[in-house]
Amino acid sequence: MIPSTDYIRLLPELILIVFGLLVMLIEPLLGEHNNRKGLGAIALMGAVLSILASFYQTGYEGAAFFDMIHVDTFSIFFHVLIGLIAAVVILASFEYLNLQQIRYGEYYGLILLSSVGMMLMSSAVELVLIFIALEISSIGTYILAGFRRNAPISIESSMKYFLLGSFATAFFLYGVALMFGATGSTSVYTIATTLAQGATPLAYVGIALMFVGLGFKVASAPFHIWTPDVYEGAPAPVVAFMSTGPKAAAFAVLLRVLFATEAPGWFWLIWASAVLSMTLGNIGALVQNNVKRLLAYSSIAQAGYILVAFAAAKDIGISAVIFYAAAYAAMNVGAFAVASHLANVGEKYVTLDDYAGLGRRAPGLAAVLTIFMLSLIGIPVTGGFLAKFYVFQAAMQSHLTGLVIIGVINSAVAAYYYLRVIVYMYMREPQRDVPVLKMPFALGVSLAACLAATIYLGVLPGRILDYAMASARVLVR
Amino acid sequence: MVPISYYLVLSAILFACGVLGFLIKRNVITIFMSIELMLNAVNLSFVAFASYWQALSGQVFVFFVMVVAAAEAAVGLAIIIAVFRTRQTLNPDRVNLLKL
Amino acid sequence: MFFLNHIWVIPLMPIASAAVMFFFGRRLSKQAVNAFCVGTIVLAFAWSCLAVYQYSSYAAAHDNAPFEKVLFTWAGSDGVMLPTHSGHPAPFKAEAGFLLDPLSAIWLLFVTGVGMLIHIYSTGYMAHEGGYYRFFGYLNLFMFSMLTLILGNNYAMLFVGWEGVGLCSYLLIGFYFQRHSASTAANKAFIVNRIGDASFLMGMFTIFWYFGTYRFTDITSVARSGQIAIGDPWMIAITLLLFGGACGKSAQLPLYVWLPDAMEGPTPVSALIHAATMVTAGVYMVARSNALFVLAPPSMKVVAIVGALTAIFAASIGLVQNDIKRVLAYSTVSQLGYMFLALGVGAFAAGVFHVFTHAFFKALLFLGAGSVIHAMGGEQDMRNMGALAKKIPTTFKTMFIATLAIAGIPGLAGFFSKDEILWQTWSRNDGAFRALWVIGFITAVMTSFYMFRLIYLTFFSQSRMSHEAEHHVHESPKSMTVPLMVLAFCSVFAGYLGLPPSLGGTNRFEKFLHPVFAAEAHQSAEAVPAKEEEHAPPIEYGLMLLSIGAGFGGWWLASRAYGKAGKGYVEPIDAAAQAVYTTLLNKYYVGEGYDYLFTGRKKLGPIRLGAIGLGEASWKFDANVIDGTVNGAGWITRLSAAFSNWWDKWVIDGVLVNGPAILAKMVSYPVRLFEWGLVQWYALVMVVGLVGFVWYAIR
Amino acid sequence: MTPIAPTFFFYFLSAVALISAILVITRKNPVHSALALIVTLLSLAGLYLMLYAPFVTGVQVIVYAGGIMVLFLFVIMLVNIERAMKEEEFNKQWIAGLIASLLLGGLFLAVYFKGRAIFPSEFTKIPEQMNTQQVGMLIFQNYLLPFEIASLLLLVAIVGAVVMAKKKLS
Repeated sequence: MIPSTDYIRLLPELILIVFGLLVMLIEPLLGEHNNRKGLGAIALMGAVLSILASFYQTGYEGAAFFDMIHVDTFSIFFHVLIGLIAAVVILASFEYLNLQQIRYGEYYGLILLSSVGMMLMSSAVELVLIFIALEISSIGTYILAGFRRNAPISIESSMKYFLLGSFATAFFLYGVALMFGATGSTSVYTIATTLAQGATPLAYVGIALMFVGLGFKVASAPFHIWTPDVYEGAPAPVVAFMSTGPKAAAFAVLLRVLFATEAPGWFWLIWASAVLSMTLGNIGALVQNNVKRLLAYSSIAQAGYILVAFAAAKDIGISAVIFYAAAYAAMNVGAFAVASHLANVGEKYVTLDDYAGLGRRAPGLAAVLTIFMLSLIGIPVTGGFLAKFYVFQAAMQSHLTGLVIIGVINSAVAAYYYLRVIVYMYMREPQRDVPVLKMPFALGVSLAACLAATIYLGVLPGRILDYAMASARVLVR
Repeated sequence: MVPISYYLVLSAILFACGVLGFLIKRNVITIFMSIELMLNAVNLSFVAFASYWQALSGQVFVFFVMVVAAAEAAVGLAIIIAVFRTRQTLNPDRVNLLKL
Repeated sequence: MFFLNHIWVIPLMPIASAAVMFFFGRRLSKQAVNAFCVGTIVLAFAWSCLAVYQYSSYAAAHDNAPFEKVLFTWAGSDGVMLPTHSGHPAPFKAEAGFLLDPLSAIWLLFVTGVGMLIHIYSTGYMAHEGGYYRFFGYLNLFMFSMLTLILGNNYAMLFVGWEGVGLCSYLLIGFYFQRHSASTAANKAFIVNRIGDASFLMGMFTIFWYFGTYRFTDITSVARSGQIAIGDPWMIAITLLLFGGACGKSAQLPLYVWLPDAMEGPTPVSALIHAATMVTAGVYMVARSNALFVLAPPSMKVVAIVGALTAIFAASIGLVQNDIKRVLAYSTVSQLGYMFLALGVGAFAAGVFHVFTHAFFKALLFLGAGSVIHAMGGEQDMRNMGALAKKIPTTFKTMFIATLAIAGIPGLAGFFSKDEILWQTWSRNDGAFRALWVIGFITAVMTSFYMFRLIYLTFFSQSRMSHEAEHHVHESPKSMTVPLMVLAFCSVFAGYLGLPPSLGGTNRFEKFLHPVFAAEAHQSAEAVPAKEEEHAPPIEYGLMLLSIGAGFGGWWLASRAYGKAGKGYVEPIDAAAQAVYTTLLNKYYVGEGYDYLFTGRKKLGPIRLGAIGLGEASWKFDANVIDGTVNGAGWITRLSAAFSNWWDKWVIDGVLVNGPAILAKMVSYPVRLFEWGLVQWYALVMVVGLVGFVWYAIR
Repeated sequence: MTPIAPTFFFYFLSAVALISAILVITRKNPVHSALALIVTLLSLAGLYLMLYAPFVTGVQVIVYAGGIMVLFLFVIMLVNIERAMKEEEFNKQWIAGLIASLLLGGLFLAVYFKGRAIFPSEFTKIPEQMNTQQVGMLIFQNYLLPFEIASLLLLVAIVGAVVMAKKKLS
């Protein structure tokens, strides 16, 4: 019936599902007050194995399960990326959960299972599957956002995320319906062949509506406004997860839907969304005092930079998106991991004032955060610099001078608020006594991983870029 | 025989009703019902298009939308209960510790 | 050829020692820090000398070709092809590659040389400061970035160094972060530099779009192949964007504002970064892009005019400043203006020559000033100094030599380079350039005046110190004075490398640089009226005499005004025209203007403009209006209340007074309407955005 | 089973669906809204039948009207709606909300209006006898993967619901 290679093409997801179920099964056996590090270790093992499985897939590219998924360099790249994000976030959560008295092993299970959704998003070529995968990742993150059960803001962020998320999903669905109406199919490649014969107004509107759903996930303006609230309220490691994983996956879907279907009429939508995201994100962040909120606005702006690459010419633009997604994941997960450690019990210390004088109280942590901030600004020899560099060069090469000018000015403005974090850490006296906990080993490992990735992408990006280019070629064919 | 566009128009109006409900109601549960209304409007479109294209995949999609709706309902109602426990209110305007 | 082939080791050494400082510095003794940090720079200097020596034989064997060494492909790869202007796709890549030619050789030598001296000096100057290892770590990081900047073989590498030096300058200006002004100054430097960087980046993107490569040698060969018409609009765009970047880094109008504030950093830093090396990066970049600039005569004019205006503008401010370091800071801005003037008139070699000589005497002046400050126990105000010549003789003698050099007294380095620039400007033989010459000449008088003012107020005249201070004064340790003497030696004799033919020299300096700027001679001959035929010695000697007169004239004026200055001496400019004096003392109020308009650090009446204003306004709106009324009146009521409030306050009250404020408010208005915490409001915003999207889609 | 008087039934069912949909968003008492929503769902089920989709009709009635709406009613009973009843019915942005949704609905209608050329007034029927079998074949063959993954979705939802609704730890 179904050839066994099909299962290999689904292997990373299967591994994650098995380990996710394992975590859920063991969870009830643990006592109420035991810590959940063991479960974390199991989850970590699952994530690592699924990364290995993704690498293993290189020999087995092709379609599987009646053309539901397509394993190609593109999907493998995102599988590895999402697996890495999940692994690093799990590592960063070990101590965090203990500290915040969160004793639900489901946390790890949900991270693994929503990663399944994200991975499927990157390999699915059928809108049905994309939709279900999107929902798995969304529902997982809705719950994760509310995991600090005794903090009202956490539940609130969960509720806001949930309501607006399902609202956006409804629009996405309506878009899919219109696309189906325009082409009579929900398969990306069939849609492409139908659209090639001429597009109808239905298709245009369908694309616009689908962009709403995906734009919501990537936090691009004007569908970004949930971001600051949700990021502020959700537990910091969860924010690290949901500001990168679903974003990368949604960008993957967006790439597939926009480029593989050669859908018409989205250029100016993306253009406008990119400009709005960059500008609103950066202006919003200028006066933020809450670090999580500041990073939330920053992630809106970063989504804007990625959208600039969408507007650029095909293969270059796509590879720039892919590279940026990787660099962004490295630096953003790192930044939020640091924030999660500094936040301490009950996430009490999350304002810039609490970061004052960190340069002396915790020099190592401050140095690491500084590097992530520099990367977010786009200072050379960090991944953030090269990512921006590629994006803007790609846009320049596609005659998007206006977009490049706006982007470059925006990134100059953005330096101000990232720098504020550094200024507070090194050049301000602490206002009150803020305890900094000893760095736990697991978090250290995860920070080191993010740091290494950030620097690696900034110094030796050649291989990743080649890979991104190969993936882009798969997509545009 | 009723033309297919009639169904689509009905679906659009129902969808707009759902949007309106989401935007203006003051009770989280009703807001959530509005989302269900929107999903149903989409389903109607799907079924209409499916019979226009004679493609059953549209009907299959509807089936999956219902699965998703069920899942969302379970999670959403649980979140609503959690919110109600901490705030003793169903009015989303009163749930705004997070802002600025 | 060992040293030349391993030229990449030069930047590697300081970064290695910087890494050691950051990871283990805390546990190292001061001696160990010295050994590491100073040792690596000494090694780097030696290596540079040997590499340049080997390059000279390499150049002789290879027809003066530049030496290139590519380590690996850094940014991009061969597989990524981008379309370009010409229609041929080009691989998007920038290598980690190094380039040594006469231009970078000169920079390499003086950066490592002056850097080495300043490192040695710092061991004495910073001996009693906290964060010793941190300071040297930053300093070495800076050396790494600067060396990457000058040795990189493409624009991307140059940009790495470019951002790196900006970052280090930020860290070092803010070194005394306990002082609020230091962290403000650091921030200012970084942000202003970022504005320049944005322009530079745009230029870089455009270069790649046009040429399909970032590599200097490739770009130069295309630019000199004659395929590109002179005055090509692309070239003008590229060069203007690049010059915008140079304005930021090299502190030209209107982006010079950060440099005087940068004096908040430790004095060796001011000497190394904000006088001798980093600020000349802009000059280096423009000189490096000379092949592009000669293709864009209008840009050249812009460079020359901005340079000349900066020169006189900064010099005039320098006339009245009282802080010893600030005088030197404005002097630096002014001298950088000279350099750009030279580049702008096409006298690239002269500009580079001035960079070279300036590095020595300006570093010397700063280090001397540091020595004075050290002796005075931290006092920087010249009004509280005086009659120090006897007490700190070495400092005095070396600083005096540097002053003679910068003032253009014949026989010292500054005279030759400055005279060369003025002569080249004059010989452009064009009315506009004659006007620039006049500006340059007046600036020369001013330079001489403010420098001798500094000397008189500090070393001669009457002592205006308090008794404790007078008691405290002492000569600096050997580690500080020896570098001073070495630099003094260079300040005297560096000029003879570029002795012009008219004075019996052969201008070896220009000859050395000839391969870099070679093709310029005939191309700029077409672009701008020729200069060679104009080379009539009588005029040259006449002009030379005039500039000698300028040097001595300034000296004479300063000695008259300040020779006997006692407590409460009178500033002659203040006495003559008080309004001018206050304006100058307040630096033409430019900083204040910027603060009002762009940063919003200062309020205009009750209103705050600019970036901070924008943010603060939205914050306030959210906090006051929205917060207070969430559960009260409805949102339309809220909005209308807010709106009428806003209308009364800003439009009715302010329309006559604060025009720009209204603009800023209007801009910030939509932004701050967003996040007020209500789910359904968020949904409404999404729907409105969606309506726009759908509207577009069905159009 | 060819529908009798399709035009009449279409208008009748649409009217019921629309009126009850409006009731959903105008009733203050969530119980009334939920009941109205059930009516909408049932009339939609009728429309599905007219579009020759008996399988979807069945699922609509059983899963939606039967399952999901019962869940809604449970939750309404669980929380205290007394207080909610005292609140105003609509929030303060109702005018803007109304305008926005009218605009949106209008735009959607405009889409169909512009694109009506592609929709002929007549269209051939799908042979309805085999509908359920064919849908079943599709689900268990071509759509096997989404079907199995949907079970994962439900699992996540169940786990999530349990976690969120659990009593909080002291």
